Amino acid sequence: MADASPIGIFIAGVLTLGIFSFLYKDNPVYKVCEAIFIGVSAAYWAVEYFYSALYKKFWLGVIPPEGSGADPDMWLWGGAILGVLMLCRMIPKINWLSRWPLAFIVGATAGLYMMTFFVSNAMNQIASTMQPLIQDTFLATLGSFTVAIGTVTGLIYFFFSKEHKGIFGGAAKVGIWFLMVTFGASFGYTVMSRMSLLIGRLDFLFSSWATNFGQMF
Amino acid sequence: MSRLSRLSISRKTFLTSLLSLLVFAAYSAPLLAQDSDISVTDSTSAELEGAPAAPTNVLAVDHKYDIGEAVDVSWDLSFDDTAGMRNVAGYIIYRSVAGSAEFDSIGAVFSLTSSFADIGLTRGETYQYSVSSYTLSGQVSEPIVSAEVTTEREWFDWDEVWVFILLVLIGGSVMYFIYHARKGKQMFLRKIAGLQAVEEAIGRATEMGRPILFIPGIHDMDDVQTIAGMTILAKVAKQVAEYESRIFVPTRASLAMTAARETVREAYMTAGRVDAYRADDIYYVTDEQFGYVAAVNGIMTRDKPATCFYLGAFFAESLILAETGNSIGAIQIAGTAQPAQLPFFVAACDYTLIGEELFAASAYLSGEAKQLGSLKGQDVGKVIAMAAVLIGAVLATLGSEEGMNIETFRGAFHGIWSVFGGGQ
Amino acid sequence: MIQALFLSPVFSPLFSPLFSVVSHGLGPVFSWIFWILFVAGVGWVFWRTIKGREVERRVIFLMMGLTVAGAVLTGIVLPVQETVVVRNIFDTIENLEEGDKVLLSLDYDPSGAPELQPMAIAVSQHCLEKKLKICYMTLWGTGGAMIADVITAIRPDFPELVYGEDYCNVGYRAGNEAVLKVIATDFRKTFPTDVSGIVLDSLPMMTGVTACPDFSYIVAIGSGRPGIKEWVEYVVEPSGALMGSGAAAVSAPQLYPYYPQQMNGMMGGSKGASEYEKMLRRGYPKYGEFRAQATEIMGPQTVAHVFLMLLIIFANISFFLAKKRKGASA
Amino acid sequence: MKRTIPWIITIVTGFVLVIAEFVPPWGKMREDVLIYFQIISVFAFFLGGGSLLKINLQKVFSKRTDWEYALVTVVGFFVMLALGLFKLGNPEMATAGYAADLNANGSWFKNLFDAVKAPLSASMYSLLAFFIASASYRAFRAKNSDATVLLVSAFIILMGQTFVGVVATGWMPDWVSFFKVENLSLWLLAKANLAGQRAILIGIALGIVSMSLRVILGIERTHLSGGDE
Repeated sequence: MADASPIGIFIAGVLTLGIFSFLYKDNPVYKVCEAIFIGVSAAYWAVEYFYSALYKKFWLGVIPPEGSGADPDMWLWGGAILGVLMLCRMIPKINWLSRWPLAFIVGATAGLYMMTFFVSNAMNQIASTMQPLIQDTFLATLGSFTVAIGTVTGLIYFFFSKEHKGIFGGAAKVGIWFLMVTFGASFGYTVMSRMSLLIGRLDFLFSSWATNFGQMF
Repeated sequence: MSRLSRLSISRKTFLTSLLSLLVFAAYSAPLLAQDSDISVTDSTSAELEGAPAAPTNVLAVDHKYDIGEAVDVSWDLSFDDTAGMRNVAGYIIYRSVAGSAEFDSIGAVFSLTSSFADIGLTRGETYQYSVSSYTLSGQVSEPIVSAEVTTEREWFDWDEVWVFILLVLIGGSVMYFIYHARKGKQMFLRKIAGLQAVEEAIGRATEMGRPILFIPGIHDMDDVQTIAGMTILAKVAKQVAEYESRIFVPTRASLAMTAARETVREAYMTAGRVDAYRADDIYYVTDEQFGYVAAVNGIMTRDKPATCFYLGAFFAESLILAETGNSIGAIQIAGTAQPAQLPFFVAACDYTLIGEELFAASAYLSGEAKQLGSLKGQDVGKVIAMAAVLIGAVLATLGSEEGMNIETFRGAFHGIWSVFGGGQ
Repeated sequence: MIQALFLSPVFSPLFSPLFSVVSHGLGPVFSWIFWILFVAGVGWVFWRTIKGREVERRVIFLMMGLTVAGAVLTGIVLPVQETVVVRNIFDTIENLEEGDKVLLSLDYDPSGAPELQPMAIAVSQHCLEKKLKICYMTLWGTGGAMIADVITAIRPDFPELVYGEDYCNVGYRAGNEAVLKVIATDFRKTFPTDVSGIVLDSLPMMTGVTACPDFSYIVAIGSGRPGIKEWVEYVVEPSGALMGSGAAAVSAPQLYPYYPQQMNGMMGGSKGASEYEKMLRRGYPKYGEFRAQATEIMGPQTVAHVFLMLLIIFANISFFLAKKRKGASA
Repeated sequence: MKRTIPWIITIVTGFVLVIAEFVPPWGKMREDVLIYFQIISVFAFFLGGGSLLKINLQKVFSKRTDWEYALVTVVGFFVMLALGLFKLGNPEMATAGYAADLNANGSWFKNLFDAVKAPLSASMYSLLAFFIASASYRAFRAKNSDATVLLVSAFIILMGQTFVGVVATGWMPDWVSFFKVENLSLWLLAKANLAGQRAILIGIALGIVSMSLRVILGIERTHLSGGDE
């Protein structure tokens, strides 16, 4: 945003302060910011989707520009037909037709996700756990045992059809501790990320915005 | 930046690219000029003074497990393409359709590269390839010709056979338990606190005369977590309808809004209160992640829902939502399969469904024998996974002494395979 | 940056007594005021705690804001520890040869920028110092602006760069992971042209690039989905390309499982970025401290972390005091 | 009929896409479906955007509480929509026409993005810094064993993230160097955290397989039946 106009910077700063004011309590300034945000961003994405999906993907796909050498992709019409069916919702008589694209998407998502997650989450994660337990150093050995035990006990915690009692219950307890370590670690590691954002904002307010403010008046 | 300076930059970009185009054309002209007249029998190029040594051992094989549109060409590097020599700038790959002696150049790669994937071929056609090395000054070696290769289409990807077997095992056990779940026969299920609290939370909102807020995540219907959220929404909305309470469902995606309306309407109908259904309580806000969050924060502070559900895919907003919800004293039940966000929900919400529990929730809430049966199938999957982890680790430990390198799942399974006497 | 604040016509008279010290790093007067405020605030929270009263969240918000704002304004710089995970990326780039190509994917938006932009800039600078060729791309609609900002930031140091020869920008294509699936084997199918419509074949540096593995190194910098995880799944795993990554701190723990097999290094959050900057500075002394964006924010980071740790300690003290009181009364 | 056809569509699409993973000639379908989805969601925006406008305009015309803000939303929406659709002020329009880069520097769309959407987004995001503080204060208390483990793990990582941890445990002799914060936090992230992540990821995959099967088999179809027959 190095080359943003002074007015742009001024507005950006005011909006930033408006959002921060929510921390104290809900107030008219925040409400205005929220309203602008909703309107502008909804339209932003509408335009972005319009050009990237409808124009670039669909239109240029079925009617390739001359000289690009690409063949028209007739399959894309399928998407457009489903899209039009979606609009049938607005016509009460045939609004049940809009369930077809919905059914398509739900089925497709279920099928796609099932495979993607099965391969990337289950298979790959199991595979990466298959490391030699005995390593060169004591610490490395401890580490690989930790990973194997943590993975197995964690899975035991997720068991639905067996009561967490006795040895099984003990293992499940160890499992939930592993999950808690994971959560704690993620939380702690994330703090830095969140602080950076605030630091970024404050830096903007103190430098670009304040300078700009000074120049405007 | 003003419009004027922007224009001057684009002109500069244009000129630069034009210039570089010319340079490129001039540089590659000697190479391209030879394309048309290079044929197998033409060995004059080898006699060119200073022509580099040709690559050796040119192989062309049909690309495995594809639709018959690709051939993998590989070769051993030219002698002149080794450390110290390095006057080979790269390789040119030529192709001829079977029977024809006309080899057309189809691509070039840099030095020290010994393979090329030719894609976009015709299935069932026979091709022949040849490879030459070339130098920066434009000398091209004699082309070395490969054997003929015919592209084939395979109908099963044998690289994926282990995925297939495991999927059949786990999917099969889920289906087995779905269809063998007998009605009336009570299956044991451990308690999930978050789900037991659902009814109470809805009841509380009704007593307080305040609405319920349901966020089905911030992804669209192309995320299975959103679908999981919708299946839970169905159960929640039904109870809301029975209790004559009110539910708000703001969504970040238009499709999700449509699906949520269908879901809630159906739930109200099942509860026999279709007249109480208000489509406008389920609405699209904006596709912008934080715009959506700003709006939901506003809804929370103004409408003060007594119960908030966050079930679906969540990202950074998880904590903003949960902390704002906490500040208005709402009971909060969250669930997501985004590992990065679970810590925040665990910290800030009353109940959190962790990963798998989110997908099990609608089965739990429905109480139907078939749905619950699928959970038992999942447990079988867990047993398989645990066994694979343990056996795999043990095998890897035993194998590591012989220098067996187990890096991928397939590798591991081939390891098991070899232990049992197969393969190797 | 901070200098600018005090140079502005309105503020300079106000702050002129402070200006001279603040603008030269750690201004004694200003930072003393800040530290006194910080310690007083923490002390007050502590006092409330042992008195057995919960601290209201708005007080915590205010303290947090003051802490970070104070640390930003005083510009404290604190030491950074280097780690192997970041070192690996630096060494990989250091060991590439002149003319090798690097693909830099910036998959984030302005909200991820404070953490990730410094990484993109530092890696770009390093590549250009090594005379490597950079191709920028993004999977995020909002990433185009990020690329533009990075290029704007590095251009002044490398006035001799020629677009298309030394670097290029192929921009954004919609399709999320579908884009990755395709470019893993066929780069041009998705990116037939660069961002402004110039055919890729006419960019000299892109000759010979047909698929992702044709780049000697890929650095994916991202903050969400699609991002590093998708790069690993759809590009590295099928094609075996060599990749390093830069992740927002929030997603870094989830990505550790991919290190070191699928990606040979990772910069996690501002800390990772500041480590990279430190290595870059050591290797190329011309990058003085004033350019180190991530290092600059590590000071405020540390103060904020300390504050957070104090909060957690106070919370537990008050919890145990309450429990004890309850036990005594029961 | 009204119920059966959607159900068949779900079954067929679901199964075909599962099988497509193993059948190379069907592989392209998996990519096509993603494009289909994008096209459908553009059409769906007419419904979503329509609902947004309808609700806000109703508020404005009936002068309900906060109608002024609803008006702001509507105006903002149309302004941004017009700037974007017609690519107003876009310097590339002259040469490229409507194929111009939407976010070209200098276009009014990009300007509004920079001045309004980007800062709002970043500010909203940065609120997290405050909320993370209030959440830590409230949630990280050693109420029971689970909470204690959570608290300790978070605390160690927090220390490891800054030089504070290094200073705090720098006195330790080498034979207990494992317990130095920088080593401990790296171990937590690389081992214990990894184990927990894996258990969660494997569980999620199983949950998704099971739920997808329920959806594809039509046992779970509350989400698309709502109809009047």
